[in-house]
Amino acid sequence: MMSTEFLIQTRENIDEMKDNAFQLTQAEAPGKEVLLGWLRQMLLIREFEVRTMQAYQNRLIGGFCHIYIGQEAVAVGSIAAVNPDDPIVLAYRDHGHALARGMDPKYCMAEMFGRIGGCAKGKGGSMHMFDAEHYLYGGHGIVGAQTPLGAGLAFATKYEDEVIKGGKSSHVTLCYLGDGALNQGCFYEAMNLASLQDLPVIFVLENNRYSMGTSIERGTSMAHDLRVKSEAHGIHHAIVDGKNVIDLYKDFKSIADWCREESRPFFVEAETYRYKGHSMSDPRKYRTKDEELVEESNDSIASLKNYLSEEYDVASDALKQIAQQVKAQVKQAVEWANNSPETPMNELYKDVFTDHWGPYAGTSKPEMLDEGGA
Amino acid sequence: MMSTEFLIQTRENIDEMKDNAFQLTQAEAPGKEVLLGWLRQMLLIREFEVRTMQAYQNRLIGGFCHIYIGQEAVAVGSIAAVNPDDPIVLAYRDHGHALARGMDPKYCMAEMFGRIGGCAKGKGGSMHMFDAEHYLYGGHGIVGAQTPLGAGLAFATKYEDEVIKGGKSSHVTLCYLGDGALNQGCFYEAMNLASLQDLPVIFVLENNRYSMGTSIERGTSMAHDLRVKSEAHGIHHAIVDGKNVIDLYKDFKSIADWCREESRPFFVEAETYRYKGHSMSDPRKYRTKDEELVEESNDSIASLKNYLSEEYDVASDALKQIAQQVKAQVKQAVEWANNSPETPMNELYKDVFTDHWGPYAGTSKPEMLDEGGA
Amino acid sequence: MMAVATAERVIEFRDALNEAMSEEMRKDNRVYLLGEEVAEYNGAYKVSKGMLDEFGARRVIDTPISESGFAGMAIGSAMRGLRPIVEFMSWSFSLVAADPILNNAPKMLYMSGGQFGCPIVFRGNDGAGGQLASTHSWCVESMYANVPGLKMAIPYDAYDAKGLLKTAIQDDNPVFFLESERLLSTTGHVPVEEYTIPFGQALTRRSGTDCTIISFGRPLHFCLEAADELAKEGIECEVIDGRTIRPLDIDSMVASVKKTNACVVVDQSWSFASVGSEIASQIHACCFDDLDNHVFRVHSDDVPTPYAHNLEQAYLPNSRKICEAVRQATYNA
Amino acid sequence: MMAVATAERVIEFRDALNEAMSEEMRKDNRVYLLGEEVAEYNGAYKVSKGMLDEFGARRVIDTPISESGFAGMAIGSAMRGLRPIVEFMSWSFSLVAADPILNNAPKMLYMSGGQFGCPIVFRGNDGAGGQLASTHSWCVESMYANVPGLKMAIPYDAYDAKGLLKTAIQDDNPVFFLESERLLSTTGHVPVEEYTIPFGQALTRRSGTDCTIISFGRPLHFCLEAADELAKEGIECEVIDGRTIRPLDIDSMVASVKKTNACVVVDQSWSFASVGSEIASQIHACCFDDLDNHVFRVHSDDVPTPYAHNLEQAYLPNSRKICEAVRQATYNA
Ligand SMILES: Cc1ncc(C[n+]2csc(CCOP(=O)(O)OP(=O)(O)O)c2C)c(N)n1
Ligand SMILES: Cc1ncc(C[n+]2csc(CCOP(=O)(O)OP(=O)(O)O)c2C)c(N)n1
Ligand SMILES: [Mg+2]
Ligand SMILES: [Mg+2]
Repeated sequence: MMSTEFLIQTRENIDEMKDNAFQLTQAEAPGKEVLLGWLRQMLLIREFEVRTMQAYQNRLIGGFCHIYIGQEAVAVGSIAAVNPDDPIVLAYRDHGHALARGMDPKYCMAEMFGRIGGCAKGKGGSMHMFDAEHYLYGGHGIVGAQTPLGAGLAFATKYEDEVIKGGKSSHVTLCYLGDGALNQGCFYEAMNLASLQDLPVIFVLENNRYSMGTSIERGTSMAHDLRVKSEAHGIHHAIVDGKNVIDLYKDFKSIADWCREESRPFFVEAETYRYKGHSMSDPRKYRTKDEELVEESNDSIASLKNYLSEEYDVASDALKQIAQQVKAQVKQAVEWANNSPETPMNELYKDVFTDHWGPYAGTSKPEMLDEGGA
Repeated sequence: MMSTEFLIQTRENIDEMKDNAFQLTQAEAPGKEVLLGWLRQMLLIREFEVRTMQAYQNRLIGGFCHIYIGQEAVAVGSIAAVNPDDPIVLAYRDHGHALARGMDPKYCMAEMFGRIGGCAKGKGGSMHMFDAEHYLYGGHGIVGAQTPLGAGLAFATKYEDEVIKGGKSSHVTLCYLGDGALNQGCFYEAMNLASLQDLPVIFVLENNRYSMGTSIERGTSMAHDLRVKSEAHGIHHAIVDGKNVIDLYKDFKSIADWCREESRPFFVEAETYRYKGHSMSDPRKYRTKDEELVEESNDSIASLKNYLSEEYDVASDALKQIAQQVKAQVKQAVEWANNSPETPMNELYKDVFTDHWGPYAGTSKPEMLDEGGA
Repeated sequence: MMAVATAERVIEFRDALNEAMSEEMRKDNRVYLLGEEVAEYNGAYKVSKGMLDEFGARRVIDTPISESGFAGMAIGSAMRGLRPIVEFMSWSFSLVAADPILNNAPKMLYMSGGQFGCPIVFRGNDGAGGQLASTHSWCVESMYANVPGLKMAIPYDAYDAKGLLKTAIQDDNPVFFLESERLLSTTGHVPVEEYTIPFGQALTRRSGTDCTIISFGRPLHFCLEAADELAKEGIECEVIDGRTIRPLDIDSMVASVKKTNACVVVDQSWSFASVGSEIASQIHACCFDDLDNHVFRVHSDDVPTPYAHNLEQAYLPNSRKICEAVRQATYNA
Repeated sequence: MMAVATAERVIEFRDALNEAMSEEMRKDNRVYLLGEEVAEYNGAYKVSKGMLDEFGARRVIDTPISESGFAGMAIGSAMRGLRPIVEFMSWSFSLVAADPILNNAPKMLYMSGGQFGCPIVFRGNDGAGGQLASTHSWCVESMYANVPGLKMAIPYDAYDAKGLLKTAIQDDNPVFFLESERLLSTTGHVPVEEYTIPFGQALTRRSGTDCTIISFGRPLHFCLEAADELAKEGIECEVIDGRTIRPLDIDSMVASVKKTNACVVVDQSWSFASVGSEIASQIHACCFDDLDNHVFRVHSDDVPTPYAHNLEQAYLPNSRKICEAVRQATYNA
C-alpha cells in the first residue's frame, strides 16, 4: 500500500522533472483547432460570469456567489489535460470548471436561478455544481471539505479498476482547492491518505493569493514556498502558470499522465488571480487598484488571442465571431434559465433518501406531498 | 505577527544548529546531584507504572490506562529543561509527565482509583491528569486535541507577558504528542497558527513508533523523515535521543532557551519506545519479541545508573537505596489512594459550571444534591 | 423591523454586538477577539468594525481558515484565564471544530476537578442566511444544546444582543452565542448606560391569554407577525422569547402555559431531538393538567436546506405555519 | 446476559456484526471496511477479526488516526457507488469528523439534486464503556439524530446486530450504526440462514399492560431488569426496543401507549434536546387523550461523564431510576 520508492525529493521545477530520472513526459503542444476551442471556453466562462454578476445584481440569483473571472485558464487547461471520465471535485468557486467540463451553461445558470432546470434542480445553487454525466462531483461550500472527497474519488477509481475489474488503475482525479484551504487540517489528512494509499489524485491549488480579505502570507506559514506543504506527505509539487493556458495544459498533461501511470498523488500550484471580489459583496479594500491592474494586464484570454493571431494568423474577425457566438450562447442560457419553471414544491422532500420519503411529521412513515403543491 | 526571518532552513541535526548561524546555545551538563534527582524521578515513574498495572489488574483502576514505561527519560529530561511555571499539556499517556512535573504520586494514583484525593477528584482518571499548582494543563484523551491547546497556552503566556504586562514574552510551553497524532489535521492547524503568531511552544513528539498496533510507517507518510512535517509550517525540527536523559536534557535546554528568547515554536522528535502494550488490553502481536528485547536492552534508567557509577563513582548501594525509597514512596501512594474516600456523590454535579448548579431536572434552576447523597 | 418608538438611542443589532465586545475589552484586557476576517476586513458581517483600530492586532486577531485550530488555541488560552471571544464566520463552519468546542470547552472544568475553567464565548451567524443552501444554513442550537457544561444564548433584538453578549463575556463558563445574519441590520433601542441581561430569564414579548408561543431569535419575528394576524381572529397569543437555551427559563414558560392552556413552540432548527422537542416535553411534564391540547411545534422541515428561494421559504418556519399551529392548538383549525 | 434458551446457534454480538459485514462483502465487492486497527489488529474490539485474512488489505483497510480524512475519503468513494463501512473505534472520536459525516454524507443526494447518493455505513462503539470519562463516553445519538438525510440504528442483541447491520450495508443511504462496547460479548441466537431486519420496525421485548417503556440499545437491559422488578410489585411493563432512531417507529410506540396509558422513555444520552425528548414530545402529541400521566424520561445525568466508578454508575440510566420513573408514571410512587 505504501510506496516509499516514490518519496524521492520533490522538485519545484517541472522542467527539471521532465529532464531527469523523475521522467515526466513532455506533452505535445495542442494545435490551432484545440486552442480555438479553449479560447471559446475561456470566453464562455468570462461572459457567463459577467452575466452571472448581472443576474445577481438583478436579484435573480441569491445566496453566496463567487466569480471565476481571471482564473479561466486554470480550469480550461487542467481539465483539457485529463480524460472526460476522470472525476473532478471542486470548492465553491465552481462555475468555470463546470463549463470547462462541458456542462451546458443553461443548466449552470438555471441552478443559480433556483429553477428545476438547474443541474441540481435548484437545490444546490452557485456553490454546488454537480453533474453526474460529466463526472463532476460537485462544488463544495465548506473550505477544504472537498479534499478528502477527492482522495475518495481517486480511491474509488483505483478500487474499481484494480479490485473490482482486476486490471490496472486507469483514472486520475482532479481535486481543486483555494489557497485558504491550505489551512484546514483535513487537507493534510487527505494528502497523508493519498500518499499512503498511492491514490491517483491531483490536488490543484488555485493560488489566487487571497482567501476573502486575507492575503496568503497572513494566513499560511511558508506562503513563499508551498512545496513544503505536500513534501510533508511525500507528494510531489509543481508550480504552473495559471495565466498561460498552453503552458499550463502541457504541464498538467505531463503530470496527469504520470499520476495515472504511477498511481500517485500530486500537488500542483497554479499561480492565478481573481479579478473580482471574493463574493458579490466584497469591496476589495485589502488590495490596491494598482495590483489589480497589473494582474489584469497579464490576462490569459488576451494572451491566448495574441498567440492565435501571431502563431496561427487567426484574424481578429474570427476571434470577434467566437466572442459573439459565446455572447449569444450565454444570453440564451440566461433566457433559458429565466424560462425554466421554479423548482416545484414537491421537490422539497425529494432526494432526502434514495427511497423517497415524504415529510417527517411526527410519524414513522411520512407521506409524500402532493405533486406540485405544499 | 509573522516572522519570515525565522523561516530559515530547518535542520535535523541539532549539533549543527548549535554550531552555526542558528545559534542554539550549548546547555551545561548537569551535575551529580541533579542526575541523582533525575534517576529518582525515572525510577519513581517506572515503579509507579508497575504498581499501576497491578492495581489495574486488581480492578482498583478502571477505564483505559496507558503505561509510560520505557519513555521515562523523555518526560524527565524535557521537563527539567523548562521552568516550573512553564505550561505543560499532554496526551493521555500522562502519568510520567505528571510525576516528573512534581505531582505527588499519591494524588496521581488516587485519581486513577477514582477517589476524592485524586488530582481531579477522581473525575478525570488515568488519561486526564490536571494539576493547576504545577502548571499542568491536563492529559487529553482525543488524539491530537492537545496540540491547539498547547498553541493556546503559549498564546496566553505571550499575551500575558507582552499585552497585559507590557514586557517581553518569558515562557515556553511544552506540548506532548504521540506519533499517531501526526495524522490528525488539527496538529497542522496548530503548527500553522504557532508559526504565524510566533508562539513559544515546543511540540514534543514522543515517537515510540506505534500508535496502538499501527507502526508509524503504516500510518504516516514520510515517517523516515518527519522533519518535513514541521518544515511545512516553517517550524524548526530536531531529533533527540529519547533514551538518553542527559543528552535529551541538553538538547531540550538549548531549544527551550531559544524558543523562550525568540518566541518561536519548535518541533522536537524524541526517539523512544514503550515497553508495554498500548493500553492494558494489548497483546502486542504487531511487533516481535526480538524488537522489544533490543529496545529494552538500551534502557534509559540502566544507562543513567551506569553513567553515575562510572562518572561519579556512585555506589550500587546508593542506587539501591534510591530504588528502595522510591518503592516505599509508591507503596505509600497506593495505600494513600486506597484509603482516600470515594468521590462523594455530590461531586457529580459540581464543576459543571463555575457557579455550581445542581442537577438539571427539567426546571430552570435545578437544585443541588444534598451533601453526600444522591 | 424592530425599531422602537422612543426618543432614546436606536442602533443596529450589529453595532450592539460591537459595543458589547468593545466595552468589555476596554474594561478587561484579558478579553480578546479572534476569527476569520475579524480585524482588517472589519468582520465578514462588519460586526467587529473599527475594533482593530481601537484595540490593535494583538487583541483583534485575524485567523486562517482553521476553525479547529483557532478554537482549540482560544480554549487553551482560556484555561490560563484569558477570555477569548471566538467569532465563527458562521456556525455552519463550526462543525470542523466540533471536537474542541464540545469535547474541550464545556468539559474542562469537570475533567480537571474544578481546576481549569474555560471562560470563552463562541459567537457568529446561525441559521439560514438567505439561499445559502445545505452546508451553510445550519441552526446548531439543537445539536449543541444537548451537551452539558455550556451555556447558549440567542438574542432577538439589539437591546438583548448587547446585554446578553456582555453577560456572556463576563461569564466564567463557555457560552455559545448564536446570532442571525438576518437580524444584524435591524435596529432597536439600546441605552447609553451600561447594562447586562442575566441568563435564564425569558422575556414576554407580547401578552395574551389564549395560547403561549415560545421561541428564540429570528423566528420570534414570525411569531409576533402571527400573533398580530391571530389577534384579528380573536386569538390572543402570549409570545415568549426564551433568550437563553441553556439555562432554559422553563418556569416562565410554564407560568404562561398555565394561564393560556395552549402552547406552540417555534424552533428554527430541525425537529428531531431538538430544542423544540425538549421544551415540548418539559411543558407536557410541568403542565400536564393545564394543557387543553398537546404542544404543537413549528420547525424547519426535516430535509437538508434547499437553495431555491421558493423551497427555502417553504422550508423555514413562517407566520403561516405558526398561525396554523396556534389554530390547531386552540381548536380553531 | 442475553443468552436465549434454544437449540439453535448462539454467538457473540461482536461475531454477529462480523458475520453481517463478511456476508455482505462476499456478495458485493463494492463493499469494503476501513478504520483504525480494523485489519492487522483485527479491530480494537475484535469486531473485524479474521476479515483481513479473508478479504485482503484492499478491502479491509487500516487507516491512520485521521477520522475527518478517512470518513471524507470513504464518502467520496461512496459518491461513485462504492459501499464503504467506516469503523470509528468509538463514536466519541467522530467529533473530529463531524463535518464530513453531517455536512457531506446525509446531504450529498439532496445538494446534487439526486445525482450522487452516499451508500455508507458509519459504525462503532457508542456510549459509556466503563470509566472512560468525559471525552470517551459519548452517546452521539441525540446530537446526530437531529440531522435529516441519515438513518440511525442501535442494535440490542446479537440477532438484531446482524440483521440491522446487513440492512444498513444494503441501504443506499448513509446509516449511523451505534454499537455498545458493553454488549459486544453478550451472546444470542443468530440463525445460520440469511436474514435482514427492516429499519423502522420496533420490537416488543416484553409485553405488559400498565406502562410502556421505550428504549434503544444497551439501556434495554436495565429496562428489562426494571420490568422484572416492577412485575413483583404488580406493575406490568411493556418494553419496546425502537431498534432504529431514524426512521422511528413511532406508530408501534403509540399503539403500546394507547394500551398502557403510561410511558417512560429511557435514553442513555443527555436529556436536553435528545431522542428522549423527541419521543416524549411525539407520544404526547399522538396520545394526548390516552395518557394518564405525562411521559417520564430517564437519561444520563446532565453533566460531563465522570471517571469515578460510583459517580459513573450514578450518572448512567439504571434499573433503579427506571423503576422510580415507572412508579411515578403509573401513580405508584
Ligand atoms: C470551514 C469554513 N470556514 C470558513 C468558510 C467561509 N469562507 C468561504 S470561502 C472563504 C475563503 C476561501 O479562500 P480560498 O480557499 O483562497 O478560495 P478562493 O475564494 O480564493 O477561491 C471563507 C473563509 C467556509 N466556507 N468554510
Ligand atoms: C481522535 C481519536 N481517534 C482515535 C483514538 C483512539 N486512540 C487512542 S490512543 C491511539 C493511538 C495513539 O498513538 P500515539 O499517538 O502514537 O501515542 P502513544 O499511544 O504511542 O503514546 C488511538 C488510535 C482517540 N483517542 N482519538
Ligand atoms: Mg484564494
Ligand atoms: Mg506512539
